[in-house]
Amino acid sequence: MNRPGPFQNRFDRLLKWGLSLGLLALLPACLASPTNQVSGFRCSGSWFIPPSFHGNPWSQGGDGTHLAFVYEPLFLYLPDSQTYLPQLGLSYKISGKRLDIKLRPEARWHDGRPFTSQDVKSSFLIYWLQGWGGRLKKIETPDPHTVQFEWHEAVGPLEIRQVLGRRIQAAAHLFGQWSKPAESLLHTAQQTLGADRRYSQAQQRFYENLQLKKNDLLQAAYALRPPEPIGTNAYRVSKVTSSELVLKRSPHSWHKAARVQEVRILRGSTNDVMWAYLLGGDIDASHATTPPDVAQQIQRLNPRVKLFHLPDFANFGYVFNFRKPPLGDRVFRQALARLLDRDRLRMVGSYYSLTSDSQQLPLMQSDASHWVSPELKAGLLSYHYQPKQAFQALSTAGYTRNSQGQWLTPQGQKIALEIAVIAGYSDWVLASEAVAAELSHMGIPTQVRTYDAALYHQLLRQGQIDLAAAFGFDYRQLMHPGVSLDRLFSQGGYLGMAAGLPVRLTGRKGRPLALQERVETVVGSADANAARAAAEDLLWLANQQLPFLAIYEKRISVFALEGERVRGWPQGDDPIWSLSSTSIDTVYAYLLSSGRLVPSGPS
Amino acid sequence: MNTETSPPLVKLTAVDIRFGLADGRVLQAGHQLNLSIHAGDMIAVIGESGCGKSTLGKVVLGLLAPSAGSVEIAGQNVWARGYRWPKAQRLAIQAIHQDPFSSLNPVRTLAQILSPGLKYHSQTQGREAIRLQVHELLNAVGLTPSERFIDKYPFQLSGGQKQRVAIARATLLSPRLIVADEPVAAVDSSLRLAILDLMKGCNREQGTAFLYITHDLATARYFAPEGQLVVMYLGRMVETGQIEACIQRPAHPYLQALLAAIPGSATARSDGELPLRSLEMPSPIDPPSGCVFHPRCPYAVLRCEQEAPQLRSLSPGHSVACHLATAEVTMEKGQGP
Amino acid sequence: MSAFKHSLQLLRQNVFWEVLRHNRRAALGLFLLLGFACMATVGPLLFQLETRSDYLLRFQAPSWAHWLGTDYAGRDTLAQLVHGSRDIITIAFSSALITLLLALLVGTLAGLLGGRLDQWLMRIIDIFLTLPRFPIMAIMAGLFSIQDPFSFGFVLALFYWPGLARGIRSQILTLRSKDFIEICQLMALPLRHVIFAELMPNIVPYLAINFINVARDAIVASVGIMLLGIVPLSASNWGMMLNLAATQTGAIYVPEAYPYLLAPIACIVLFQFALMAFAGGLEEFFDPRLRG
Amino acid sequence: MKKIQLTAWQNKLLSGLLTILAATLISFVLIRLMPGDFLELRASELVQQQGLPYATAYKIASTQYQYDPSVPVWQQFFNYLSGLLQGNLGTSMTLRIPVSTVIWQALPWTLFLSVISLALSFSMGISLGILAAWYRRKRWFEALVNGLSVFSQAIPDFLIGLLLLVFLGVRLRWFPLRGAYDISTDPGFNLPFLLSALQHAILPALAFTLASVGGWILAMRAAALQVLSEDYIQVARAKGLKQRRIFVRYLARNAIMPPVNALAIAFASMISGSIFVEWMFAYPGIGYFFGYAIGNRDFTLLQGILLVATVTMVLANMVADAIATWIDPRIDSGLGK
Repeated sequence: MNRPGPFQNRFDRLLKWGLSLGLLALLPACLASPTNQVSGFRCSGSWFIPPSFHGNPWSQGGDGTHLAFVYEPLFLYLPDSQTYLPQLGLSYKISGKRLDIKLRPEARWHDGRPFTSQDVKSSFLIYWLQGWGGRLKKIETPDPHTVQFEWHEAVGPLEIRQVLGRRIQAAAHLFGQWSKPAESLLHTAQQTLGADRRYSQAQQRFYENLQLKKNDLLQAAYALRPPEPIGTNAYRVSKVTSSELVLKRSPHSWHKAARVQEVRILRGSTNDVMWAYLLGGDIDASHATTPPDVAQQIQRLNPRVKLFHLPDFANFGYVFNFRKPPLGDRVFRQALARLLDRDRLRMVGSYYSLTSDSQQLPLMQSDASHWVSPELKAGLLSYHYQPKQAFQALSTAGYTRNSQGQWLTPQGQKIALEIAVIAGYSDWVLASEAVAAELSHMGIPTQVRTYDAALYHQLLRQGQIDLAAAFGFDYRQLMHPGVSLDRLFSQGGYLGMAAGLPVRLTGRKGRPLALQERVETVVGSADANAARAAAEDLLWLANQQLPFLAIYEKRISVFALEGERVRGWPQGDDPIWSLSSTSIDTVYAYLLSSGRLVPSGPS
Repeated sequence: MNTETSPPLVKLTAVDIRFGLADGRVLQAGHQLNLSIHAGDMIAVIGESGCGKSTLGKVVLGLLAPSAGSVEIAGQNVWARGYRWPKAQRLAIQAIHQDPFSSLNPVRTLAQILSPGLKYHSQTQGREAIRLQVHELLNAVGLTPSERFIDKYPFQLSGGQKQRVAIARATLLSPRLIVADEPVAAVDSSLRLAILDLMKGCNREQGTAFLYITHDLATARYFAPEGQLVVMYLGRMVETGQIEACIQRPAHPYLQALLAAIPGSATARSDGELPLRSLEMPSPIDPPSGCVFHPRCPYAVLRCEQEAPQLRSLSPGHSVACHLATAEVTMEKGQGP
Repeated sequence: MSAFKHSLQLLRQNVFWEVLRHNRRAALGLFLLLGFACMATVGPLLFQLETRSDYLLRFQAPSWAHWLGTDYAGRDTLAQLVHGSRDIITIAFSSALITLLLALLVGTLAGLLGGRLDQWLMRIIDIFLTLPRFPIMAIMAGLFSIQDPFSFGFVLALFYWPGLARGIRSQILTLRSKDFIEICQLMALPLRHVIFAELMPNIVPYLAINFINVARDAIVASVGIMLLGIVPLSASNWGMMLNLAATQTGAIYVPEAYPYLLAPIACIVLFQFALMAFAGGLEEFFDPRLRG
Repeated sequence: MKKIQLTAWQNKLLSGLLTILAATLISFVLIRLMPGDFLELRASELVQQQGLPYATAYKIASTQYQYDPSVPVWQQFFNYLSGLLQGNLGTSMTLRIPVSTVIWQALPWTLFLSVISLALSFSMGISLGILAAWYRRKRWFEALVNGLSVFSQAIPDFLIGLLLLVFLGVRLRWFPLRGAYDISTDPGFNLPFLLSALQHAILPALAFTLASVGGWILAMRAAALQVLSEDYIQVARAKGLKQRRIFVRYLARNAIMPPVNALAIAFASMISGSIFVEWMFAYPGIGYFFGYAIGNRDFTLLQGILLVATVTMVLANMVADAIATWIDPRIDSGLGK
């Protein structure tokens, strides 16, 4: 049959033209390559989607990755060298209950106004409204470049570190109308509540009332919408869209050395998105938990990528819910710890991390020697991978196995566990899958359930989980084990609440231990020895009771692109990397503003 | 066969049928219908499509309740409140439909189509016995050899064969009346006579009465040469009478027009044109005033527009609803009454 | 019930093999479906699920030991695929079955009874059909915090029944106006005969096709929702395998991981194809007119 | 009492509004029944940050977000409705900006993607479909089209997206992997930005296109085969009309109507069906924000997105009805039954 093809008439011409035009339109799109790759530094991060984004750093819409490039603290703490890098502050002096800080005179706000002690005071009063500084007495500003903090009693290093390390975000000329009433509120509060730790009923009522008043002030301060971008650091916000946030060099900043003119932050949250950016050479720095083969592929496809493995100052593991039998049984928890080969789990979840030590202390391993005395160490239990002994311990405690090999409680109930994980935290999910597989293999059928964050926190608080994946210690920003002990042992502590720990537990010397009081001593005491003794008590307890089973101490992989847009990345062992204890963005911000990272133009 | 002593099988008295439409208007499908069907009767109902003849069939079958008037079956008003229809009487009236695609379940084999009636209502019980009887039935309606047909599906049969199945099903419980609604309209004309013969045989051998509904006067004449004719127009009976008498002496102009369309009939016109003023049938929703036929009637006078004619007797057994028709005047070609 | 009898009868008449003999595609579909059924039932006995992870064996290329290579934690991909088939098949068939039952009930009631009830049911169905399906499914998945494939199937079924019920209703309405139903009335045949012997066999082909369509839709929706990571369902099924491969382990960046990434995709596509192909044969099987 | 008579379209509009209202109520209740609570999330943050007792933190969070969960759901619903009547979709609970703003920002991207992919898949589908019907005796062509449509129907859009991402994105590096445009361009009406937007849209649009082209092919082929079997095609052939004239005047024009009719619904379902693909490509459209809203339990945003999807669906149904009536006036959508 020989039909003339239908492509010969008006209808078909229309179709033909339509299709060819469509293809033609697609062609340049295929050819179009990212054209403008000039100055600037790019990293990934998150912020609020405009127009909910605003320039008030205190309330939610102003929060985001960009803050590290826009604001700075008085000092940056370097855990590696245990030193402070002066930023807005020049020097500080601790004398008893007082802390005196000298400020950098050449520091300026975004608009060129000089940076003064009023700004520091204003910022910390807002922090106080937010709940910081429970035992603070007053903040004084004898002159524009000096600020004095005074507490009811001598405070520990943790409090000092908070003052020195928090970002100064409340310019007095913008936030003064709320920080001034806050100051008078602080005054009344310290007169009424005084130095007491235990409140009378009247004081308790006053305290709750105070909280509401503080909240009112805070809400008013949150409502401020600054007319222009503010900040003291080298960059200021210039453009915000839902997919990118652009920062430009701030003209009045005291960071004269900063040479990179522009910082672009791309929205990126999950690992796979960041890998995609890296592969495309779209960003200069990214951190993502990455297995070695993916890292290799990325480096193969883009040879300019440098890879650094940095401590993340947090460990990952599982909190046990004491309310759920048999997890309430110490023997069972200890057996679980010995059933899991944490080294193998670590490789699956986060290859470059460090396997958690066998003592299961809520401390960084590098920090352990500082907090654990030899005599404490001698009394600690060890949780090596030793399944045989674990099985034996279970049998001794009355646990049995049925014909299918499933473990039964001494009461004869079948044991089956569930691990709750936040969806989207991929290394948590992967490690948990591996844990579940391992436990199931050992005769304890275990399933992983992923919940989104909203539901996860609710379940955790209500104690509805068996095992919940979480960060055990989280040193971020303060570099002190008090933080993690507080999370674990104090009343209302996040992990302790999830575990359902009792208020008192039997301590090292066979005496009941008041957990709250011990935590407060670790966190607040200026007496280093007292703090250490209290810490030892709690560390011992963590080791014995095992409310939290740590799998690995997290390290993040930072991929940096050398020579694409910027150059000058420090060596891997440079202590400056340990600024990442605050946040990895702080490292980038410091390297840029101090002029260590420079544009990679023709040199 | 008419026996004056026993009540008629079906008796319609002054039956009106109206349907309410969604928009509130009323469609009148039947008006002042009177009809008695006795055992063994052969009655042909004729009319254009939409004239209400199928509706009449449904009323006779007892499927449709009249809006006014009474329907008596075996002397009982079946739509009286609280009346429960005895099964034997219900089964005494069966139907043959026009469209075998709709009347035969397409996914059932002939055996499956024919056996449920036997299974539920006859003495024949047991799978084998029923199947045997289905064979007999198929043979009886001429689907031989029955082995070739019994497990076939309707779509595997021709139109005529399908109607044979329909006849087999209608006769299977030996009813006393079968309403056959255009049973040969969908059948090839070459096969029509055979189907009609089959039904006639039924009447002859078992005395089954037939209400034969059609638009085709020729088949009506063939089917019931001795029977009664009912001519319907727009829901009204316009002429009834012995079929040959009616054809020889059509009294109503409508019947005259119908006859005019048949070549060789008494009133056939040589030019083939229908002696009508208009070819369009008025809507039954809003029927014309007076005599509903007047807009198309070539003889209409003023009275026809104002006054509706009643069915009146012209001669014994021959009635007509026309103001102008008289018994004496025999219609001649092209001549008015 | 009678539809079941009806099918048995057809099977007795060897109609099934007739259909398969000349409909090659349906035969292939059936073959694949049987393969998947074996995979879900017998498969787990043949392929031991090596649960323990060994990082050193991560993303191995296919070999004699591991026919489809290994996953991100060095476990056999094939074994996971085999064990994971069970959940998907359960979800697909439980949702299709529940949908069918619900729709049949509602559609038949609405079609047969008509009147007010019909109007109300249709209104409700209209509303259901207007709800954006995937978003509401995602919300429902969160709402029920689904723990097992059956309840997953149930949640999906909640969204599939209205469409099918409406279809069944209109089928019933069409059938109800057919003359053979009138004949049944004239023959004073009991209602159960009318419904189960006259009506149902007519809509069985429609039901069969829609059973398969719902099953196919359910697979797509469930895999999609798992890929989004909304459902806290455990990892041993194709959807979760894909979730892990595509978004959490970097498998899309590592060529060695392609067998692991592509295996569940291939299985889903094949399963979908098998269902589609078999549906054609099933329709023929139930509808004598198509066999003619 | 006089019954108010509505025209068909008024009736449609009214029932559309009622449907939207009911659908809104259902989704409202469903959303609020979801476990997990953004106040919970915020309160736990406050507990950790400020060391407040949980109850106080919850109260503070509640005032911050201006959401009081203790208000009964029906009351919340009526508040929401009264807002809606004033054209106010409410304020996003977590983003603290009007929901309408978020939707206006996301909608263009989704529309962009939908229009591109619908145009591609529709034009490809109908061309291939009609050619497949026209050249149905060419084996290789039929096999090709068959293969494409089977593949297209067997694979869901997000899996195609994944495959495209892996092979065209990661392996060949022809296309960018994520996002909607290159960040070094300046969003606005300028060539680099438009080009980069187009470039970023190719993979997701291709995913939609390949997944839906099979449906169009089948629909068009079925419609074309239907048309080819009609009498007028035979007549046209018998008259000896040129093949291409038959193809265009008779086949294409008539066969394209059913697919065109399905276009509106296809478009509407893309608005809410784009979640998976948008998420896969981190494409900032409606689906992406839906993912955000569900993860953060942003009730008002969720509600707003669902409302948009519902309204689109109702509108699309009306458009489809209108097109159907326009094509074939016999379908009077007002007088059902």
